[in-house]
Amino acid sequence: MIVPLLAPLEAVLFAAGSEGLSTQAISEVLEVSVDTVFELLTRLKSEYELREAGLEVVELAGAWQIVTRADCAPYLERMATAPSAPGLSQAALEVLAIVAYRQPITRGQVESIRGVQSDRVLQTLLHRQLVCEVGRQDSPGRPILYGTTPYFLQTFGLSSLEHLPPLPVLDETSEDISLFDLTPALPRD
Amino acid sequence: MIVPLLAPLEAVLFAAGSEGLSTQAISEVLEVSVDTVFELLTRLKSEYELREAGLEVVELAGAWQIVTRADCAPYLERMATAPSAPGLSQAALEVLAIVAYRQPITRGQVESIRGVQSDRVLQTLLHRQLVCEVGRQDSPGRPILYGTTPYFLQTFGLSSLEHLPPLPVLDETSEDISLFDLTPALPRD
Amino acid sequence: MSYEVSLEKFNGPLDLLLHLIRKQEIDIHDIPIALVTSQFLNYIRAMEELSLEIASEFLVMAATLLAIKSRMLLPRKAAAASDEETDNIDPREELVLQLLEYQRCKWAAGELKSREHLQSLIYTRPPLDLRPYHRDDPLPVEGVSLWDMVDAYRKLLLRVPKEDRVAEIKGHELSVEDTMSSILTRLRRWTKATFRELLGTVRTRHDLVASFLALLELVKIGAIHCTQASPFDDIEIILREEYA
Repeated sequence: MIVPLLAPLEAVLFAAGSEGLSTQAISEVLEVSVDTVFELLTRLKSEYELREAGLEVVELAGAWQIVTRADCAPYLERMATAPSAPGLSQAALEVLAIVAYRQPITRGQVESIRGVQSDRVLQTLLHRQLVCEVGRQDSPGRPILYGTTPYFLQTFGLSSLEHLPPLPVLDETSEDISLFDLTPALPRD
Repeated sequence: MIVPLLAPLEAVLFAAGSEGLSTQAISEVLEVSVDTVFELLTRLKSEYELREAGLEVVELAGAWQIVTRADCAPYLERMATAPSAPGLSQAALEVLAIVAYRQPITRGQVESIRGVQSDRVLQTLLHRQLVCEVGRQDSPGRPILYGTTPYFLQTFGLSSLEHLPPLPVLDETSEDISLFDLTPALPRD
Repeated sequence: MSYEVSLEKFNGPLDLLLHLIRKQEIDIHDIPIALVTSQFLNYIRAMEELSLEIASEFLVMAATLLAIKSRMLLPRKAAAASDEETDNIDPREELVLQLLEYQRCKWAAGELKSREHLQSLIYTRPPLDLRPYHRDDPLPVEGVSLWDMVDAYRKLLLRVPKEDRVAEIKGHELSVEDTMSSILTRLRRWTKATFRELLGTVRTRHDLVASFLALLELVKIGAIHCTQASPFDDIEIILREEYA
């Protein structure tokens, strides 16, 4: 019964482009229940996989969108005219990681984990809209609390904060496992 | 032999957006002959038709592109008229301010000021008719120049662009030089 | 942030310590503090010889290491007698915890880096222009004023890193006329302001002169009047009602 809606789903996802559509929005446009939307999305996803398309259906920051498949990147690089945004420095990635896992967090707390001043790096992350102010801490001086943005989720291919890879356990007692050997096995989606 | 190139073809057509790609351009990106490109395009076209996709591959004004299929139009209409939030997001206000004060301006310039991609926000503003295309910049790629619309002036109660409030002055309390605390040398321009 | 350049890959003293520990294949829970301390100090000395600026955080860490080292030398009992709470607590414990925590942070940073790379291989396209599907008048914009837009711009400027910002405001020279209207605009919002509030944010000689002339001009046309409680006190500038 839902099959006739696969084509419209594809069309509206295509139209939404990089903006994507939330499950809720899709259900309103297609006039079907959210459950049906999930069913449709699952179908469309697997159809794309089956026919080994150059595109795939993904959920980024809570919005569904159609994107190109990673293995087509070499071709796309050839036609890309806009230089991609410069990557983040090691320091920026560190601060971002702390904010991502510990949000909401103050600059002072970030600095105490890193052991160095981090205001400049934080400023860069604010400018690149990976991080934003989310409030004030109820403590002397009412320092600003920082959190990550939806753009952060998009940039790192996450559908939500719950999909951040779990941190390795801080186990002080076990001496046999050297934490240095904790090579980050890439989590798969 | 050509089948492995179908996915890359789909990906590049998708990413090229509504500008599309000429047969020649595709042949350069995929590094195959123009004849092969035609063969590939024919295949992709018929594949889309066969699976009754919501999209189709068409040639418009010498450029190949992927578009939504005509019979999905009712859904797109619903999407277009879906009541969007009556206000404007912070990001939208920011882009609008940049366009208002810096017009005519390209998307790239907006993005370099903001430090983040702004295509969707710009699309929202276009859609809400606060911003419009005002021409093309005479530079490589001839990027679109944007400006504000009469509807923008009307919305914000301005009789003309000259009545935009003067640009806000940066007030940094921390590191800024207050002219009143200055030692003889005034800051230089 | 000169140390970020001068210390190359080390993003601070914890990073350097981790590097030293890793290089020696030392158990992080049982750091030979004397060895690590001397290596850490050697590193700082080498930097001094290269006339590189050493960030204060590195010096603080050096002091911390020396403090831990000296506490390790104290007999346990003596330490326990001096302070009950530190009984049996390894003086290195706090540092170890900090290192472990920082190590997790580095792990997460690496994780983000690889995800960033994966994501950079994925391309999207801008949303379709849906205007052709939408024949009605634009939806009215509600609850947003011109000032919200100007405020958004101000926040943007604050967010832009300083080095970029110079270009942002450069070449923006105010005329006396513009400045008059900007002062009036501000006074319409505040009714009155002090001289310092009005001119405190002026950054260039040109703008300062323009602002001062604008104030004089506004007094002359009777848009504002100025009061001063006592000599050298801040001057208060008040908008006349006719101009509100």
